[in-house]
Amino acid sequence: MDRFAFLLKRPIQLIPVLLGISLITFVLIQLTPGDPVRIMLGPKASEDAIAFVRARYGLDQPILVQYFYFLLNAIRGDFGQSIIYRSPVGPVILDRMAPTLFLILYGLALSVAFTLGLAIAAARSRGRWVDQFVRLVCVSSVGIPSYFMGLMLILGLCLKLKLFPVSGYAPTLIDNLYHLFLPALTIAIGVTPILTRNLRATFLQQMDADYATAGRSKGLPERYIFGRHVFWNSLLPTVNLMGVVVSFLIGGTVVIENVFNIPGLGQALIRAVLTRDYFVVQAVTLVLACGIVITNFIVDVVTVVLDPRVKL
Amino acid sequence: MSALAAAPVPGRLAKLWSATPATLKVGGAIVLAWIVLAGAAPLLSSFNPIKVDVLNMLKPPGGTYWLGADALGRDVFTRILYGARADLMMAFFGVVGPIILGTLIGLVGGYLGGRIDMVLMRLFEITVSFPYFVLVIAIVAVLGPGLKSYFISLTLVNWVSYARLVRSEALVLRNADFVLAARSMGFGHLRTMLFHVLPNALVPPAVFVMTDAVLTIVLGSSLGFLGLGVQPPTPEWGAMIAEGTNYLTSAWWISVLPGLAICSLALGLSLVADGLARLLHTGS
Amino acid sequence: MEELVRVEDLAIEFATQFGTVPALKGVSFALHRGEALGIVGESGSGKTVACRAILKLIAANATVRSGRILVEGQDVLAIDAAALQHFRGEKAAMIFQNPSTHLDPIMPVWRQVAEAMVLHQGVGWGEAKARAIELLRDMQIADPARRAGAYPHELSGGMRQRVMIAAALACEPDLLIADEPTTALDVTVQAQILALLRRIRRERQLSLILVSHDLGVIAEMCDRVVVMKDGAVMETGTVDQILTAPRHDYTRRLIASQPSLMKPAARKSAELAAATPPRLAVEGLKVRFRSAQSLTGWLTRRPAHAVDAVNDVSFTLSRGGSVGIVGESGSGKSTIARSLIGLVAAQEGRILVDGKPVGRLLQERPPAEQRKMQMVFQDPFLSLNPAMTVAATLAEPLRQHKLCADRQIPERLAELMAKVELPANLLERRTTQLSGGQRQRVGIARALALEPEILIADEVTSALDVTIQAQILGLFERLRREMGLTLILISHDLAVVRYLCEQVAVLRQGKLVEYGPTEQVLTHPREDYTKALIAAIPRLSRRSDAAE
Amino acid sequence: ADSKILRMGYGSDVLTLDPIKTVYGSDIIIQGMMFARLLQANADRSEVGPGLAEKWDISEDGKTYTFYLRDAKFSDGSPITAEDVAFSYTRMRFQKDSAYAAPFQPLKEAKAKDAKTVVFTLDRRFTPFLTLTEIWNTGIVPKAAVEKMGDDAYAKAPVTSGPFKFVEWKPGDRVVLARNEHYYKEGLPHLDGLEFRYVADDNTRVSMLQAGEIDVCIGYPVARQPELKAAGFRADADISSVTYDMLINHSKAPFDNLKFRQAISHGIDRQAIADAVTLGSGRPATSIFSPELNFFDKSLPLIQRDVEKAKGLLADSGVADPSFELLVSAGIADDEKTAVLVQAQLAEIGITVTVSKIDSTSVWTRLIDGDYQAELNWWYNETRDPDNALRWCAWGAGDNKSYYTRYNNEEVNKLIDEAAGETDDAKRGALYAQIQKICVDEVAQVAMFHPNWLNGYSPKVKDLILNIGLQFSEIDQTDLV
Ligand SMILES: Nc1ncnc2c1ncn2[C@@H]1O[C@H](COP(=O)(O)OP(=O)(O)OP(=O)(O)O)[C@@H](O)[C@H]1O
Ligand SMILES: Nc1ncnc2c1ncn2[C@@H]1O[C@H](COP(=O)(O)OP(=O)(O)OP(=O)(O)O)[C@@H](O)[C@H]1O
Ligand SMILES: [Mg+2]
Ligand SMILES: [Mg+2]
Repeated sequence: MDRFAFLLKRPIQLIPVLLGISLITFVLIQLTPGDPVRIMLGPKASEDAIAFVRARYGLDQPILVQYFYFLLNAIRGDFGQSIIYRSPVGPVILDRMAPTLFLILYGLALSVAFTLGLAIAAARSRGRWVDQFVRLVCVSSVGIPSYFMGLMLILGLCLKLKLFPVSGYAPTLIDNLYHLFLPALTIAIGVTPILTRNLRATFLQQMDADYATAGRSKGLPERYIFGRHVFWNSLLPTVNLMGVVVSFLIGGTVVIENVFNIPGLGQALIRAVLTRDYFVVQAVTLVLACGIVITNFIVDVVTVVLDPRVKL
Repeated sequence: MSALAAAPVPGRLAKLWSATPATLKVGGAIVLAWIVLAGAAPLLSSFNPIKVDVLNMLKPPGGTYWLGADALGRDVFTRILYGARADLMMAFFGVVGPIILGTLIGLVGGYLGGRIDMVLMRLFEITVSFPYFVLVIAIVAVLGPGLKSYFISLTLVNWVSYARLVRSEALVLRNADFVLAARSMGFGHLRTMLFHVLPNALVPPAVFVMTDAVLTIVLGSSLGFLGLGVQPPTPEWGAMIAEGTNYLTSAWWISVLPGLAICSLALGLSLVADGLARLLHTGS
Repeated sequence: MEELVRVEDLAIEFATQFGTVPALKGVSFALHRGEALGIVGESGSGKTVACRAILKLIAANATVRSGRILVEGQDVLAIDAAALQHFRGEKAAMIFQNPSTHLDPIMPVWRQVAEAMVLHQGVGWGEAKARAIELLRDMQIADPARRAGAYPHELSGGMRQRVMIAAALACEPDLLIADEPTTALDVTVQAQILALLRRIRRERQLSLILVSHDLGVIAEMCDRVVVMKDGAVMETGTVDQILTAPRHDYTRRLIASQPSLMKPAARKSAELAAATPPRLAVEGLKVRFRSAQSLTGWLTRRPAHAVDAVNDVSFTLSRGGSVGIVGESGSGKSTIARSLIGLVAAQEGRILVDGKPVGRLLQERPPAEQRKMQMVFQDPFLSLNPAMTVAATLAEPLRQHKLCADRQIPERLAELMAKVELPANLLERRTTQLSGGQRQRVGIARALALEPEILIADEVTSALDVTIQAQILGLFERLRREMGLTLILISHDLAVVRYLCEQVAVLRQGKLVEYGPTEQVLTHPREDYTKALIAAIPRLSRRSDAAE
Repeated sequence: ADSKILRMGYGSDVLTLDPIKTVYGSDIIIQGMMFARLLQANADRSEVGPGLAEKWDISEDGKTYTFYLRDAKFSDGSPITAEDVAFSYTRMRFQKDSAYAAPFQPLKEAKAKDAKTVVFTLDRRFTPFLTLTEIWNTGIVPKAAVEKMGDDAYAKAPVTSGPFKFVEWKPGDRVVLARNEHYYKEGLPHLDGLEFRYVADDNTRVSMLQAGEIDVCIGYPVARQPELKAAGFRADADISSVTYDMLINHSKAPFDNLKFRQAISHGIDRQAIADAVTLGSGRPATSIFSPELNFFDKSLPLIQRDVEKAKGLLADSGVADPSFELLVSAGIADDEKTAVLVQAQLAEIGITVTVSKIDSTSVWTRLIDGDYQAELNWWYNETRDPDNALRWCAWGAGDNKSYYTRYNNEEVNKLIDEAAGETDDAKRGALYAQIQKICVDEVAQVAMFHPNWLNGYSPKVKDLILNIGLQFSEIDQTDLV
């Protein structure tokens, strides 16, 4: 079908984006003061030792030459070495993808559940106290930093009530539903207000839409109109917003990973940036970029599936 | 049919007032209150917000220290008052750059379309996928830490939100009859874009900016470990929260109270946004 | 005859930011079983509010100040929610002006027809679907089994309106309320829908309330008429009585404004027109739209889909001359206008102004040339910048083209306002604070500000009340006579064209199927298509033939 | 019985398991538990005694050290020979990318005399050498395994000589060790294994300790001490050799001005800073290095804050614009607090301090490049011998230019060398006192206070302290009950 032609076009558009990101990242991080070799060897190492190791990693070459080699190797599937860990980039970041992915998906699942519950409750009782309460909570919770929220949850739910573990990522999926509940909850607390506001507004708008009135004029019950018409017509803006939120989450889980000590990509990225571990930064950036592109892609697919009018 | 325009000035103001949604009034009052408190801080407190006093470290709320003292014996109430200055500034300047840059890019891309839009959209995707930390570190390294770097790094990244909003409006507006009408009267693209498309594409960004302002404060404190945001000893709510986290179990007031201040500002700005949206959408 | 609906002293007001707006101020009327009642009145007179109240479709910000609505003796406004659900759909149903927005865009149409059956009559979805398809067939939708699975946007406007009627009739109500069911459709489709309504009314013994601002439609369809203005009933009576002996001034004005009843304006003789050199000549104009090729299309070497929106169109116009372009929706009328003005590029053909060819696109034309030819857009709600005041809207072209010194601008503005018969105190208003008719006149004033020699008016009156339409047609006529304006009038309403234009061009699928002096084309149409267009014009006098 | 696994949490990440390639706390701690050294310190590191070497001789001229090894095995069961010891030392001293060869400059050669005897040749008399043979980077590695695996592979899965053997390393997460069955001390260690986890956030680490997810929390915010103690955790400070100081760039104005430096030294209140930052658990600094080191000059007085004197010194200095930028690594709460205190105190004597928080790598880079005026930093010493400390912080002739301060006093340099060659404790003491006096008078760096290690231990953990040199030296004795 023609409406799904974009499925084929996307991968091609991806190439310039990934090239652009990798080039800018590479140049920027290399121009930033700080030398990974010095960090690897520590402040007590001699200049000789540093020069020796720099040459070993090819860091004595001009940046663009280095970038060229990076690209060449990347095409062959070799993303270079982590200078700080003195080992190939692959293993350093591969292990970290699962926790971050799980965390984001779990957080989103909770967010979606909360958002649907709150937005439906608010919209169905519009103007009354449930609605006002939901609005108030959504509006004022935007200002709570996630590290603060995370710490409060740990102090309250882990230490006081001993309901959840403080940290960690368990080896099995089911265990993680328990282990990662609090971090996912923290994500949800950050994301839900944004989504809920949007969804509630769309609900209210769609409840006034002409087709809803037409439904009423046919004698359809309010519940049915909401469930079969208004609900499905309201999802798209929120799905799109969710795409944006996920984009921000993908690079932004570092704070939550830190607070709950989850060995994820966000932590890996920030450490790599702080230690100027060039090739790890590069690889993580590309992984995250792919994540974002895939997210947008999924949003597009959902859009096309949800709305028969949309052509991309 | 009586002419709005011909009405005498007081009547007009009264009309404007009665046409202003209640949320806008309440929200505006909260924001205004913070502006006043920030401005009048020296009148409201006799403490110096940056004067350390080791003898009065961690004093709980009550007595001379209404809201307690922090880990360096500074009065929390005073620091919240003065902190409003930095935060209002961050909230304001943190969104000015992004909104200008984002609006322009979104406008040009959406209005002109075609190849320019293609290129801008790739730029958009690159920015969205680009790791923010790398940029912050680089900018702080070049320009030094502090608010200037903060504003610049925000501008370079946050424009995408506004570009997205404005572009989707501009995409529709560029084919709107009144825009075609402007073109058919021989107005150039620049004029059409600035005077006909732009003013009509501003509602979504104007609403979003209120949330964004709060998010910039929160971001500043979350990324304090990169040297972002105000530098010590300047009081700032986000930094106060961050400073207080170690004391959360022993001296909650250091971080919880500035947290409430941020929430109240968030509430105020959101109410303004709600009201603004209602006001602008009804189109009068 | 038994009385089905009785509205008694209904008063409804709306709470708005600017205070309360009384929409209905004590309206009373009655409908007998099997009867068709028409409601006419200018825009904003309360027609829709009154109709919706019968189904208790009352907006959240509305309060019923007084009155009762008795349907079969029961007060609709007093019944409870459960009873209301049964009343709606089973007793009475409604169809709306705009079929596009009143259908759920993301649900296949058969479901929207069937859902009322499932919920009211407890039919299973499978059976309901079969019945829905039958209903759609009954509504004369071709190939209903296949169309049933379509989404609203895949159907034409006329088909959508049929779907809505099918959905309204799904539970076989006694009463159908139709609120301007054809205003959004073009004339040929309008005629089909009206015929359909007549048929089902006959076959199903339906009682009908039909709202329209077109007296022609009412005359064709209804037995009795209610005339409304400003939330009050002006008069009520049988159609004949109202049309032949209106008691109220307002009703008389309404009747006089029907374009089919307006006397054709004075015309230049054909000889005179031929003698003067043509101001505008269009030669072999061709506009082709190519849809963007998809990757799959490109891979399979499938040629991009192309539409010839305008195909080899030629006509000429002398100074002060006027041509009307008519045709069904999508026939290419607007595209001709846009390519003349340079908003879309014509692939072939030439446009000559005073004998000299002009550029295909706006940017290829020097400003002075751009100024010469102006266009008034179809929709007054879309064609004015909502962020500007009237004064700014009108002053901007003056300033940009330096048509007068800055200090003379106020004077010019006043002149322009006077020309389109708008009070000068509207200048400071935002365009959004004007009524539709006022806006359309501002749009015209804006075009006139540039002192154009050629004016293209694209369906400028179709969104307006007949009374305002009459005013605007009068204005064009005056400008043409007094200023020698050359006019291209685009319309799907032949009555309008007949009133104003010397020549008429009939367009079908981008081709000129007929072109000549108006009288000749209207009285002796050569093409069946033209005949159909003429036949579709609702006329006050045609009530008798409609009845059989 | 349940296996006894000790779980430790630490705030920085393990980067390598090869002892010669690092100077980082995380690596040092874990490597200390994996590799045995020739000599071994006692728990508080006050003495060194036999380790892999049962006994040792020092030649008359102090240039030849002979160590006699005991029977011992690596974790793979192969014997630890003199060849391995010579290999380990040669590698540490001469391999190009050895990270901490500096203290071993006098070592010229390490040679196996026979299977159990190893001989070190020094180019001069160098008294501190003996204590250096117990620091982490002299851990003995198996020559055969290193050569077979290559450095990089070895660093990821080393064969060990200490109480624990390597099991697993997940970079950025944890290192897992298990009891080394071949450990040379019969019946030790008591523990079956050990997990060394990277927990970046201080508060999270404390919470994990409280929730029982770790048994040892290395480093906690001092504000949480009362809470930990109240909950029954062992949370008293472990004594450290840390000096917390303000590094000042002697090659840059205004710190090239002696009077200005002195004005600062007299303008700050060390006691108040120590109290405010460590909440009383640390001591104000009187000398350039920690009182825990040998030959610390106890007679040096605490410089009391004297605003008038400081103002006078400032006036005398003739510095026209008394202001400077103080660099702080962003995200370290104590540094920020100290900076604000210094800023406030110096403001009173008329010096304007601008605090700049930047990321730690940028700080290091500017420090090393000399592109800074002042910076807050801390350092610790591996042993109790001050030679190492002074070569780090006041030896202008060294690679690190007196901890990047560019302080370079020929006399001090000479005295440091002289003291290192002296064997008589009384004479060494006198030399070190002289050096300390000069460094304090000239304000080589602004030493401010000596904090201690703040570690929390679950009550189950028996016999474990972190000693002054950042080592759990008695980990083989540690038990979980
Ligand atoms: N929800 C509402 N809120 C406020 N005012 C309303 C609302 N609905 C209708 N009105 C007002 O009530 C009056 C009557 O409106 P109504 O829609 O019945 O007019 P109408 O006769 O159907 O006009 P048209 O021919 O334009 O459809 C108008 O002045 C309108 O502005
Ligand atoms: N930009 C475009 N791209 C592709 N096709 C177009 C475009 N604009 C118009 N068309 C097609 O050209 C044909 C003529 O359209 P046009 O708008 O001129 O019709 P019209 O006669 O003005 O109809 P209406 O009475 O509905 O206004 C239609 O089939 C339309 O779908
Ligand atoms: Mg209506
Ligand atoms: Mg058209």
